[in-house]
Amino acid sequence: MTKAAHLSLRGLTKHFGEVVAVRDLTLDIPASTYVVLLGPSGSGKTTLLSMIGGFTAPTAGTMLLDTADITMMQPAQRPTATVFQDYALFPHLNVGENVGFGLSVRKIAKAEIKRRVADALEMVGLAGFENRRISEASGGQRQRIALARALVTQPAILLLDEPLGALDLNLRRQMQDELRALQKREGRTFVHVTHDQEEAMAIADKIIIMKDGVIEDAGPPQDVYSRPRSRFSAQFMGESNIVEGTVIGGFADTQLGRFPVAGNGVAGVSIRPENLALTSSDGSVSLGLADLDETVFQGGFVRVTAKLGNETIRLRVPPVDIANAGEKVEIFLKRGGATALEA
Amino acid sequence: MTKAAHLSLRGLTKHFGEVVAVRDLTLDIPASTYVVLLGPSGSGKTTLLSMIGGFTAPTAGTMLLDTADITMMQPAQRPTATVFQDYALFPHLNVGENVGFGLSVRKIAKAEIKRRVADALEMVGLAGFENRRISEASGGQRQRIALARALVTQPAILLLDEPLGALDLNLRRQMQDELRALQKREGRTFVHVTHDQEEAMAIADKIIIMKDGVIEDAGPPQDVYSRPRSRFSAQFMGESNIVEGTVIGGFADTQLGRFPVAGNGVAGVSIRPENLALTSSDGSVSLGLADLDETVFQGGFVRVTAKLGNETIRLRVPPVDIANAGEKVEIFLKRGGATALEA
Amino acid sequence: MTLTTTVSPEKLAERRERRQGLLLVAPAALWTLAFFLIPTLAIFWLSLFKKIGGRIGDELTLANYERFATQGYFRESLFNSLELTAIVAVISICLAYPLAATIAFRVAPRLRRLCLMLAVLPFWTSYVVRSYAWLLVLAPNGVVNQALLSTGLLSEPLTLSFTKGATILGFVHFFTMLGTLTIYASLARINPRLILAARDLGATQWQTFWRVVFPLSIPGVVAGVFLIIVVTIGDYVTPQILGGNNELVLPQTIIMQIQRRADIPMAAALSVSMMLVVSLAYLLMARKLTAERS
Amino acid sequence: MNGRISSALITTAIIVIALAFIYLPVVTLVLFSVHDGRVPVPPFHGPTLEWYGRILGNARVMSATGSSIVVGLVSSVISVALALLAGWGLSRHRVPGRKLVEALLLMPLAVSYLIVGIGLMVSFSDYVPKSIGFVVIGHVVLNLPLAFAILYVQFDTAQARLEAAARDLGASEMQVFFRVTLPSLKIPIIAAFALCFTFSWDEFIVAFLLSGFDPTLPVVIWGLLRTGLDPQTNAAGTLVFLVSICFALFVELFLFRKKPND
Amino acid sequence: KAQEINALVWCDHTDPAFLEPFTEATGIKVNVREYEGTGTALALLEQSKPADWDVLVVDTTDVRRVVERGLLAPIDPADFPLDDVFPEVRLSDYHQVDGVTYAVPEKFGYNAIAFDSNKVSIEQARDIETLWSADQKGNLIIYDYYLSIISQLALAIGKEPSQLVAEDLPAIGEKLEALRANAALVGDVVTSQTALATGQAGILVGGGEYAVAGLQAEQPNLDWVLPDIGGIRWQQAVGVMAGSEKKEDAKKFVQYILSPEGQARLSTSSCYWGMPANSKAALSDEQKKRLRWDEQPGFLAKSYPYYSPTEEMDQAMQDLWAEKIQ
Ligand SMILES: Nc1ncnc2c1ncn2[C@@H]1O[C@H](COP(=O)(O)OP(=O)(O)OP(=O)(O)O)[C@@H](O)[C@H]1O
Ligand SMILES: Nc1ncnc2c1ncn2[C@@H]1O[C@H](COP(=O)(O)OP(=O)(O)OP(=O)(O)O)[C@@H](O)[C@H]1O
Ligand SMILES: [Mg+2]
Ligand SMILES: [Mg+2]
Repeated sequence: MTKAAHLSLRGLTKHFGEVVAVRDLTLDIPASTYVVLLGPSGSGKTTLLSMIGGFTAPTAGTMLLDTADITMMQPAQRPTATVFQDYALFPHLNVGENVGFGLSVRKIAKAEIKRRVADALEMVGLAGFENRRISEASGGQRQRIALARALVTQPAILLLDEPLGALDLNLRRQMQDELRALQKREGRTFVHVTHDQEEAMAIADKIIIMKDGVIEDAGPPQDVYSRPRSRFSAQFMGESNIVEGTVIGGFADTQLGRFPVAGNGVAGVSIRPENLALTSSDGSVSLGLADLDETVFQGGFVRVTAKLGNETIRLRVPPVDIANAGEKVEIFLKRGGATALEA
Repeated sequence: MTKAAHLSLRGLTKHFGEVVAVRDLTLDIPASTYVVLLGPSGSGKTTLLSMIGGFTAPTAGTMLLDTADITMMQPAQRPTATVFQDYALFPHLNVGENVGFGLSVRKIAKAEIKRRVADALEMVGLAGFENRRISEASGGQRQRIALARALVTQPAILLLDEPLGALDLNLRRQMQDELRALQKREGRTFVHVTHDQEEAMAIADKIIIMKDGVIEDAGPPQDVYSRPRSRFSAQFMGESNIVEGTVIGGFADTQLGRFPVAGNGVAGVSIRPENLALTSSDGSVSLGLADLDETVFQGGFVRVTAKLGNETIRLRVPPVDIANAGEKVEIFLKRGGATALEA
Repeated sequence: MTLTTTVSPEKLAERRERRQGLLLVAPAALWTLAFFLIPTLAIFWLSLFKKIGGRIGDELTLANYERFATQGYFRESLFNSLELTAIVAVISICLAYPLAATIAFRVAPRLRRLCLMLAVLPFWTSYVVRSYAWLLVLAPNGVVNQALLSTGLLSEPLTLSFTKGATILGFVHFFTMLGTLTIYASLARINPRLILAARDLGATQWQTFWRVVFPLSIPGVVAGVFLIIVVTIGDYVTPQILGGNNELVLPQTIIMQIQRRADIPMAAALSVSMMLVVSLAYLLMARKLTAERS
Repeated sequence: MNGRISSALITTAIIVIALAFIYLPVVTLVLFSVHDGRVPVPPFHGPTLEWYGRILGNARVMSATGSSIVVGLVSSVISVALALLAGWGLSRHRVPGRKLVEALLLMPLAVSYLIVGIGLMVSFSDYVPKSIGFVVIGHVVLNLPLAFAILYVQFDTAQARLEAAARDLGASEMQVFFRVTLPSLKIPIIAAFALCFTFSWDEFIVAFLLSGFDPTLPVVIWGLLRTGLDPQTNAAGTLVFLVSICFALFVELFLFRKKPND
Repeated sequence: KAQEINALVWCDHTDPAFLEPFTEATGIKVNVREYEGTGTALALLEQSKPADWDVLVVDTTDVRRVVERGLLAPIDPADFPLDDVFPEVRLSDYHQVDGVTYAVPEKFGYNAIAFDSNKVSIEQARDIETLWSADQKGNLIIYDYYLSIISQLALAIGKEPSQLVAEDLPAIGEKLEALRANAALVGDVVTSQTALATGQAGILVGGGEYAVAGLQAEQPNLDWVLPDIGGIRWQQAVGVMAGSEKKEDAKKFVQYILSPEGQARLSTSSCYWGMPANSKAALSDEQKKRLRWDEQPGFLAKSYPYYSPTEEMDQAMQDLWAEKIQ
């Protein structure tokens, strides 16, 4: 029904009294993109989502859908649909009535509603669940019902506020895959809020990292992970060794010595633990001998803490490497493993 | 006060009406061990912990602490202390009064209590917090207060029921390290319940995997991870490729061909995704050409799904390997990467 | 030590818990048993005797119930009570609901407690005194009539007091406050995100109200209605004062049996009939309440 | 913008009209308590404080006020104490027939005060003399289910864990109750107490049927009202209202309002 | 230790100004419990132990009922100043059973017609027919006591109240219906007063000085009158309880009530005023004027005490009342 559309946010700002929840935020979301808003608690993710959904009126700024200004539009009129963190399923309606709610308030024919509800439930793997009560559905099933309820209205943009927060790890992984597959199949734009960086990387086409109401970093997962723009982004997207120093002409001069860096920042260097190794490889650079401090077995890898000069650094190495290591180990920086930060 | 002690559970069983929450469970926990109970929801972890703590009376079985039978002992008399998932801090008492509660009900002198409370708070990094209100403490601080409150009574065994469940990822990692360090320093036995396998591996001396009220697998993290005893254990401790086939004399004959396996089970083979590679290495075995299906970037590594014959297999490879790969890739099993399962 | 015992630890612990539990519950349970259940049963028992010339007979008889069934004014009073209760319940809920909804959804959060407080404070004026105060309000030279006269809408004051309407008004006033409390409580419990979700799915304000808010507030409405029934059917003060005794209601007949005739068995029989009516209402509503909850 | 203003107007209008209706008899009552004349009927003359002086000087009213306070306090304390113990016992321990006991404890809610009063009168007057003690018994019957309903829901699993923690730390059952259960339920206990007290304070029928030579205030006011029109009754009614308001405000301001630094 | 006696009384006996002089003089403390309606008193007495009560104040009409239940003790008339009692209210038939005296009269007044002279003239008020004339529709208040109204209606059908028999009830019922058709309300004292004082209704049957005396100062248009066919007189009596263990103290209290001082205080009690039974009551001229002392001979001559029904008649009358009036 609704076609995919391009969402532009221009200078969006939201004040709550003294607090500035979102500050002069400008962002473009192309049609059919899976966008993940990632950020610590209080960074303004929910507020932003709620402005897109029309539940919160911005203090300033405009929102355009393709060319239409939707800033003042009521939630009911917007081609958006929201999946709430606690799902907000209607407890007095059964599964079918919940999913069909958005259609029945539009006075669509009973038979048509029935068909579309059945389709939507089928799509989320709950075919035939129409007559179950909500209280009989498990956490994962509720999540899917909420999804079906939102999708059945065929929104241009689906908004999801920490939709997987309440699920356990295995179910979460499974639902991540399903959400991603669904988004690709349906071709709609999904805007998904989370504070779990692994989840973000697993599903996003584009990650937006927020902090204190502003966008700290944005881009495809791989870019944001490998080439963080800022210290905050580097640390928030996973463990990182931040090394102070000066960066000139693709080389950094730091406490750990001189080594090549990628990126064009000048404010320090970020090195992911998995880009440090105990064995040399093609194009790697030795950073010198370090004292092993602690090793924690983590299944597929071992997390290692070592002292290199005055700096404590963290490495992530294959279990076999650590088995052969002594007290003193030589540390190598893999090729392209260091990124210069912009902030 | 209380010395480290050895805990033996003999044939512990707990029925709740029809449900058997714990079934004929026998387990020895040596003194000064960090034990983690790991298992899916409903597997009986909380019930087991609660029987050890004396909150739930077993239907059958006995519990011995060194040689003393503690089966019928009241929680107040047992040399155990529990850190509850929601911490169960007394909201009407301040931090110091909470920590000192266990001492003051024993009518210990005020000055002595004060000293020991200060010590306990110091130990968990909250020196000087005595007069704060509980409502002013953050999640991580509450966790530490609960810990201090339990430790101040110097229990032989500290029981922790999902103590980190409510914390966010960064704080969780930090607390894991602290718990582990604390346990080593104090030399007490910790029994820690979680359903997060990463957490279990990060802190345990010994992991107990439970399922439906029985012990499914047990041992040091590395053993449980690398040499899972059962299909369930293999899959619960992280992703695993389970391949059906017959195992004779250290070799498995499977759909993926014949390859060497470790372990002495006969009921199939488990291969961890990180033990499959796209490049050969010392002692690796080729499993043949596969079709690449999906790749998900996960920061330090890429999760790859591939079709090898009729089997869908998952791999975990360094990002650089996948960058160079075409549609068809050769898959290698690393040396010692396959384990024969007992069940 | 206890190796010889064959009883499982669980059974022992259960026995101890049961003993402690019973000990703790006993005072309240015994109190209610002794001072509520036994007296209530006593009323039932007493209703099966007949009062003859100053003495209570010692033969079991259904004579009181027979009299209840045959004497016209008893039946009429029961009918009046039921009718009154129904009217009062409907009007009170119709007034309390909008007030509760306005406070719950339209008043700024920091003013909500204040509004609610204000709305229920008069609850604590002495019940009897408040009824007389209504007489002054409704009098020919009272505020209402004076206000109507001054607008020129009326030339003669209306007869407002000592009517069935006045009785209803007195009850409605009381239950508007009470109903506002119970309905507000159930409205405040509604997850606000359910309302957002309905709006998000395209429901108009009306549709959101009728299809989401109202169904979810039914427990509060039912609780309110139940209280209204219990109190209205058991009160004789308001009909006597405000209604000018123009219509006999069931509790008045009960009090009459006591005050004029000292015929406690008959009063007991009437009380039993009253309890039956309330129990019936309770059973009907309890089903509704539990159905909503699950 | 206009929409928002008119919506605010509608809200204000609804609240104002509703409050006007709710306060109509109260304002009238207060007004005629300062009516300067023997006959408290419209039109209003005044004001005067004469009637307050009279009522405060009326020994019977004052001693009834004392009785009312005693009955209110004692019956509320008993109700809350019994309800607390019962809630504790029922939620903590596997009490046989729990549903039945719950139903029993809540049952008086469904029975009219009139019947409770008559029942007590006919079954116990041989053993209990009519007195404020008897009224206390009756009021506990009425208030116990209220207090129980309020307190029982507080004994949830979080509360159970608090107590488990205390036991685990070595507290005896007594210590658990007095050092954890009681203080951690302070607010609901006060709320239950306040509710019980206000109900007892204004209860007429049971007090009327069960009191002896020391009637409670509502019974005396009822008596005043049977004997003739008199502005004193309006003054007494207003005083009852004022006391209730002060009590409600006290509870609200000093016990429930979170202090800024809490 | 101070002596105490327990008295079951109408509210006029609860006035401290009435009780205190007795306690001061004798050291006996009187605990009073007020009631309304003889039924309540009987119910109360049935629900107590015999020794709980020492003194009972009761409608004169109901003395016989109480005596028949064995509740009152015989008293010696010589202990009381019965000779000073107005002859019309001595009514030995009512106070004696089988020639034995059980109670003495203490206070009386009239259930007559109270009216608002702005709405009905005194001539109309004196004419009993006014009560059911069509032009009084909605203007009538019926005082809520079946005995007084039925007794008044007995006069209306041409019988003295004491002569009523079961066969008269249908005729009484017709009159009750006629009253009901005109009535705005059936009220207790305060509701009736409120209706009169606010102008809601203009004529109160069963009313009298107790209903309008307090209002007259501010609303002189309110007055009361005995109908030409005669009115009804209420009378209170007082006696000593048969179960009392303090009969001497109880007797002292009854003597105080009948004494000139006690009579004066009782008749002007804060709860309601009424004529003292004792013609020697120590009242001031001002008080006598308010009680219309000088007009009493005329009133007494024209008034009759309530009908005193048997148990069956009582029930029949109450049923009739409930049927027709409520
Ligand atoms: N209704 C409101 N009133 C006042 N302040 C608010 C309101 N909603 C949000 N805030 C404030 O705005 C800031 C951003 O809040 P928001 O809920 O958008 O954060 P978030 O990123 O969703 O956090 P979380 O991960 O905890 O959900 C916070 O400081 C919050 O306290
Ligand atoms: N008090 C109880 N009454 C009835 N059944 C219970 C009770 N406690 C636990 N059970 C049941 O016993 C089984 C084990 O529960 P338990 O709480 O020990 O699991 P768990 O491993 O701690 O799960 P989770 O990870 O969800 O906390 C479950 O099936 C549960 O439903
Ligand atoms: Mg949020
Ligand atoms: Mg658990």
